[in-house]
Amino acid sequence: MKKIKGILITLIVIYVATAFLGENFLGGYNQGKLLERTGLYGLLGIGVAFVIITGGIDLSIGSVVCLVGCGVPWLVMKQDWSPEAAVMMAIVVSMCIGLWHGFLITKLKLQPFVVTLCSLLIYRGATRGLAEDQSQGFGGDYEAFRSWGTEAISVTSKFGIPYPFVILIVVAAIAWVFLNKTIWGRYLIALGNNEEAARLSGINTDRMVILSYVICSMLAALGGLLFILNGNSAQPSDFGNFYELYAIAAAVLGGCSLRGGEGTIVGVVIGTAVMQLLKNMINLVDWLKSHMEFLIVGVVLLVAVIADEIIKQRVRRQR
Amino acid sequence: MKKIKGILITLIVIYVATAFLGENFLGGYNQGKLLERTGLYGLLGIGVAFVIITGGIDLSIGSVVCLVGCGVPWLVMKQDWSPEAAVMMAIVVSMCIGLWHGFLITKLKLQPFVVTLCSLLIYRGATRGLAEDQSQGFGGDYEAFRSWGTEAISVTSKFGIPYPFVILIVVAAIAWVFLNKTIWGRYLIALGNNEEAARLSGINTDRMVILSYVICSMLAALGGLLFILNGNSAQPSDFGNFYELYAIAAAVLGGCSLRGGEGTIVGVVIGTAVMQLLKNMINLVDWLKSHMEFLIVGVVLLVAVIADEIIKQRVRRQR
Amino acid sequence: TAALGAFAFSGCGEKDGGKESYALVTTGVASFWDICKKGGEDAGEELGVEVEVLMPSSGDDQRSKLEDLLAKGVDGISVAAIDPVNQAGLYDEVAEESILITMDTDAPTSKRQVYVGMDNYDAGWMCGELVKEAIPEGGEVVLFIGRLEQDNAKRRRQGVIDCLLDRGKDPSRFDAPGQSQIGEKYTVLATLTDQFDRAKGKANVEDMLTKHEGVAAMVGLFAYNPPLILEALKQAGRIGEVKVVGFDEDEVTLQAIKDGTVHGTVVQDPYEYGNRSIRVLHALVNGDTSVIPENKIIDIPARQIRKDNLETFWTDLNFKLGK
Amino acid sequence: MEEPFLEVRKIKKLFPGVVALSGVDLWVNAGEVVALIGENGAGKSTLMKILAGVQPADEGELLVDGKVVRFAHVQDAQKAGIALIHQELNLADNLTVAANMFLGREPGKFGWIDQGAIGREAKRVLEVVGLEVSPDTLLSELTLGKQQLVEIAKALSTEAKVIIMDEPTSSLSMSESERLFDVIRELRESGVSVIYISHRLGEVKELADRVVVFRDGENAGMLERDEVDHDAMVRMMVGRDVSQFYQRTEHELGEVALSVRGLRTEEHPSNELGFEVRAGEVVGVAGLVGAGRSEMLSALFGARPALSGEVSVGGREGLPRSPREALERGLALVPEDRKGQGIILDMAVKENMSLASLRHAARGPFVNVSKEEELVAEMTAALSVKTPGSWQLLRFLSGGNQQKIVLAKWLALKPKVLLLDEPTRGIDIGAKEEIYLLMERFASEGMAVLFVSSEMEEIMGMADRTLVMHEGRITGELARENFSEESIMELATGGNVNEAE
Ligand SMILES: Nc1ncnc2c1ncn2[C@@H]1O[C@H](COP(=O)(O)OP(=O)(O)OP(=O)(O)O)[C@@H](O)[C@H]1O
Ligand SMILES: Nc1ncnc2c1ncn2[C@@H]1O[C@H](COP(=O)(O)OP(=O)(O)OP(=O)(O)O)[C@@H](O)[C@H]1O
Ligand SMILES: [Mg+2]
Ligand SMILES: [Mg+2]
Repeated sequence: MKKIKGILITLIVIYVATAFLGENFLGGYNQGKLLERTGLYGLLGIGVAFVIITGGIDLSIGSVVCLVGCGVPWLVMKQDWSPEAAVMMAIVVSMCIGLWHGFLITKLKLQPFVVTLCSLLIYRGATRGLAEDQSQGFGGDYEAFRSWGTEAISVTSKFGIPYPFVILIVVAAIAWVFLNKTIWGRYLIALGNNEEAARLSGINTDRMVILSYVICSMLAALGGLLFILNGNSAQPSDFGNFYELYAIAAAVLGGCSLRGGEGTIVGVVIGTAVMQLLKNMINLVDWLKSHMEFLIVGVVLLVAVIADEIIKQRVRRQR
Repeated sequence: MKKIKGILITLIVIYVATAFLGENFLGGYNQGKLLERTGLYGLLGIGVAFVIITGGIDLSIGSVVCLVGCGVPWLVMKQDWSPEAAVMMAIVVSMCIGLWHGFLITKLKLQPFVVTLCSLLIYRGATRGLAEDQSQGFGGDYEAFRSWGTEAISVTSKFGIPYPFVILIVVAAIAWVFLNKTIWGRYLIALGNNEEAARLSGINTDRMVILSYVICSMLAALGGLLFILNGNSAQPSDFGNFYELYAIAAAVLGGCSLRGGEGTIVGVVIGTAVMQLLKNMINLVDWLKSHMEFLIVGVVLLVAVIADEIIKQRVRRQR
Repeated sequence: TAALGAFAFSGCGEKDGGKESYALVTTGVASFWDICKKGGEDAGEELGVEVEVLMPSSGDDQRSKLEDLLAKGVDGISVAAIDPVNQAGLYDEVAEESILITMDTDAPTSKRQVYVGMDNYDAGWMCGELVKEAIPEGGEVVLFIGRLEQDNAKRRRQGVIDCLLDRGKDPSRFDAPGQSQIGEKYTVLATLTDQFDRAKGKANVEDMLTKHEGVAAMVGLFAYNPPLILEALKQAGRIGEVKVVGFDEDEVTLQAIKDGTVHGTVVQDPYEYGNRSIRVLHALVNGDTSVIPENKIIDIPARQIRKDNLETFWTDLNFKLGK
Repeated sequence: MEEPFLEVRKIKKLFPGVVALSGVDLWVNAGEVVALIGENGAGKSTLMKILAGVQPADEGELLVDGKVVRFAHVQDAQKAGIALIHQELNLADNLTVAANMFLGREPGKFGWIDQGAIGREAKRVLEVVGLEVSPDTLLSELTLGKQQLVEIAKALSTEAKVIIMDEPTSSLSMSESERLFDVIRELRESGVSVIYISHRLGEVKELADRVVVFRDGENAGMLERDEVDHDAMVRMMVGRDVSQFYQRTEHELGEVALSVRGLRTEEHPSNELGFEVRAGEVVGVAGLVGAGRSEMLSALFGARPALSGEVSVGGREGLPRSPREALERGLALVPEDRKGQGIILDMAVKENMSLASLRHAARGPFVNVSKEEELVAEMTAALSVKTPGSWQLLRFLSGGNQQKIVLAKWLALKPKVLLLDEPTRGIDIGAKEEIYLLMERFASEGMAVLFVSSEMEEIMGMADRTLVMHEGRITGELARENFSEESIMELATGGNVNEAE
């Protein structure tokens, strides 16, 4: 609770401010859309949180989003695969990607930054080659398949809980249980703090690190899938660009430390919500211009990080 | 020499291969353009190398390129500043940016990744706000000013050594002397290896780290300036996008370790040349398609990094 | 004489088979350009020349792609300008070394020999007319576009606005994107950009649906914008209620016109841009300057596609694309 | 004779450049407390890590219950009933006490952690070791000593048949240590074997059924319960009598070189430290691990900020705010963590030696290469540093030579006061002696030497005078003639020396 207090307050402040300043912010439609976007981006945030907790980083998330977001419709529409087969393929490929990252990082002792920087280039390049730079989407077909990304559980006539958000909640719940209630979660947190100690306690730290990269890539793939189901339009050259940075920013906002060993799933979800809320605010508040988006998100992130650090240092000094 | 042997061989292999496979690769015009691009991107690489040597990272380079690349023509064309005044402004602003990064990293003990991630968003956002999302350039004016980025020292009728490359060589020479012949260079390398030991040897490590961020931002600004002088057209939303990644990749190719304490200026210049050569090759060799660019660059980078690590581990074991 | 000069230069770039080679350079990567590519390649096949299509990722990338083409030594280049004012110098350089024409977006101040395409301002104006048809009683309109930094986008948007506000034609006008333009019947509330991030493009539509509940029409000015508008409207259950007018010929847009969910779209003729570019270049290289009209503009007019003329257009397009 | 429960035969272990173990033997019977002693670097910890499955042996056999076993992982050793309390703390300080105790072997089904069981069991074991904290406390909130107790509790909770304790009392107070000894005796009663490693020979005498001595990675001998006495152990460890090991000569003391008044550090803001050191004097600082000795030296040197205090060095007043300021005043510090703070492993001998004095060997901003070479050659000779050349990376030098380079780094600046923090930690005997000789030489040349050491003998052998610290306070000062293990220990655990006498 303590760790997410700051970001929770930030969320509430921005929420209330937008409710006053923005037009129709509290309408059911807008609230639903906020949940939907939090759902989509939140999956990436949770994925990268696992990697960050081990003290690693994954810069390839946006490219995995691109690979899956373009690859699945390409398989379905251009290669006549069934949606199920395409999804299976996405699962297998993203798992292999995670295993490969983990292998290079634990066995060859390469640095996560370097490995995933290469991956960022490679997967996007591969997708562009595969799709031959053509836009991908399902056209008007596969409504049922696409409903995973577009439908909502109706609550009122205007407001429903979008499936992507439901999926996020399920994933977040599993992730939370995994991280806080199971031995593997405990191992991850321990090794993120002190890898040597974890190893000397008989934990197979390499395997856990690999697992974290697998989780990250698979959640990036799930995110990519839902993005394309939801938006139905993807261009290999720019789909998912910079999404890794948004995901990392959300995780940092949510209390993950890039030094490892620290992070809460709830915080990441709230961090994602703050980012999405900010973007929504910029569109809904008249005097905020849309080209200020980066500026505002960057400043909020920086202020949050500085505040967090100052508070931490103060607490440390008081002890 | 040993450190750059690998990358030098890579350069030669790719160079010879392209000479055979590509059309008119060896022509004076193409050779000039290769030098020009190496000059432009190489400045960013040298800048980030300083930061990497201290064990830090700078993700904001692309955004600084954007800020200066759009800001200088904006000042000159829209605000009627003289080119000299605009350049002075760019110098002052980029110096302040470096100081600010260094301050946050050394005094507030924030992580370089987080600080410069925020900066990546903020400077791009600020530029977009400033330029109101309009393309920036000098139109047909200020030829003399622009010649810094466009002219070349004629050698033959077809081939000249472009000013940006001359500038790179001068900067690289100064950087080399700084790093290898002055006490500050020694201090940078020492603190990159072991900051605590350097501090306890009486080195003002904070000041040195700040200096490295200042150098990085100022070289990014110089790069941004030359990019706009050379290309004369900058779009705030994508000018310089991902350039930090190219710069980091070139530095890593050139033998910098992200763990700090390691890196050679010559290596970075060669690393940049390899990246530019690859892109050129993709365009000049018929059966290489331009959408493969990312794939090829990524794979070459990964192979180089893996090879380097394996050789290093072998050497360590033999001792 | 220009042709001769270019020929001399390309002499060193002669390929093994002695085939002439041409290049099309686009503004970016998009399905719109795929059609253009097809047009160029078809012309190439017919004329027995080589055609290469390069799609740069940014203005800066376009420059290095052009330079690489010069290095390689192609006989002629047709380029879609990104920033005609500032890039004129670059185009001049290319024009000196090879034969240069422009397509899709002109760079009139440069030394390009001829422009193949239409005026984006006029096309925008046509788009505005479609909006007027869609909501004859007037109302609020929101525009969506990838970005405003490139010239074609700026002019296209201005055309729509000027038409809706019943101003006189003036392509040099520029209204700041953040402000609403209020006319007698029509109000252009805002222009939203997404920097080609599709998820953001869709979110922009959604946020405008939230902010302006009474919005009467939405206009998507880049090829991928109308499908995103449709998707958002569909998910909001407001299809039909908010009128949609599009630009370009994305399949989803065309299908929606057929279904009646999009009122109409303004199509350029990217196939023809590509195809004609190659033919003109071929003629110029072979010394035939008669292909250049007086005003140095080969007009490939934009067309308004509504439900009534959709079928013929679509069939023709599919035929050209070999589908 | 009964079959030993655990036996080690001819174990060899090489590290790059070091022979850590060259064929050692060891056996432990059930219910026996075996003490393993030896100088730093004798290979004790290395052998224990092999026993615990942390690292494999290069050669040799391991037998449990008479059967040859191979431990590929820590878990193999755990299953065989062997638990190791590491010399350094190996805990994750973002987890709770209970979570740390059961890390890697959490009870529960299908990966689900049974928090209740962990809490209950942790509570029980914590009581056994006498640590009165809630199992749910975050480890980061505990002091070093208490963390050490958690480490001990962690090993006890494994219900192992052999528990290896590698210097478990180094950071414990007297009463905590006493409690631990009771636990060890109880373990012995219940048939559990203990391998006990310590440099405190008093403890060893009190506890051990048998003492095994290592020297330079070899068995140096063994003492049965009735043969154990202080001098015998020392002789076996060192290979000669101790008295000649520390060579001090009488010489005149000079002016007061370092004077400290009212120094308050961040860790112990309520305590004020004050003392003086005269030129030519060698003053030792004794205390338990975590007593605040390093903290004090760091504060003097400006490496960690001091809250307040007056420091005067050679007459110059003022508290140094940074190492830079400190060395301008004539202070120099040889830090305790050599690899982490003292040297730069991946830089050459030359560059390490000249790092602090580079400013003086420079022409403007440029390094004066010939002057640097000169200085390095001079220092290498003066301290007889063994290196193939000044280009060699420090990574490939022995610990003793690395330490000499740290000294050389400072000597070039001719400091007035030399601060040494654990100057001989992890250094072999030969090098150790050389360091002592150097300390003696510096003092005789008029330098003031203040050194922190956890080795009682080193303190007693080298110091003219000793300050003893406990929990951030200087609890007493002993002149050379009053030195005794008892008096120092008494002060180090917070007792009053007068009361003790
Ligand atoms: N991982 C390692 N890599 C290289 N050398 C090592 C390693 N571990 C130990 N050594 C070396 O092996 C030798 C034996 O070290 P070990 O830690 O076993 O000594 P020890 O008897 O436990 O000493 P202490 O009393 O200081 O704990 C030393 O010279 C040490 O430097
Ligand atoms: N790096 C550190 N960060 C925070 N606290 C520390 C650190 N190092 C030591 N401490 C704390 O400071 C106090 C004093 O430690 P210090 O290292 O000064 O003791 P010491 O007597 O020198 O022990 P040692 O023999 O281990 O050097 C202890 O309570 C310890 O927990
Ligand atoms: Mg040991
Ligand atoms: Mg200490």
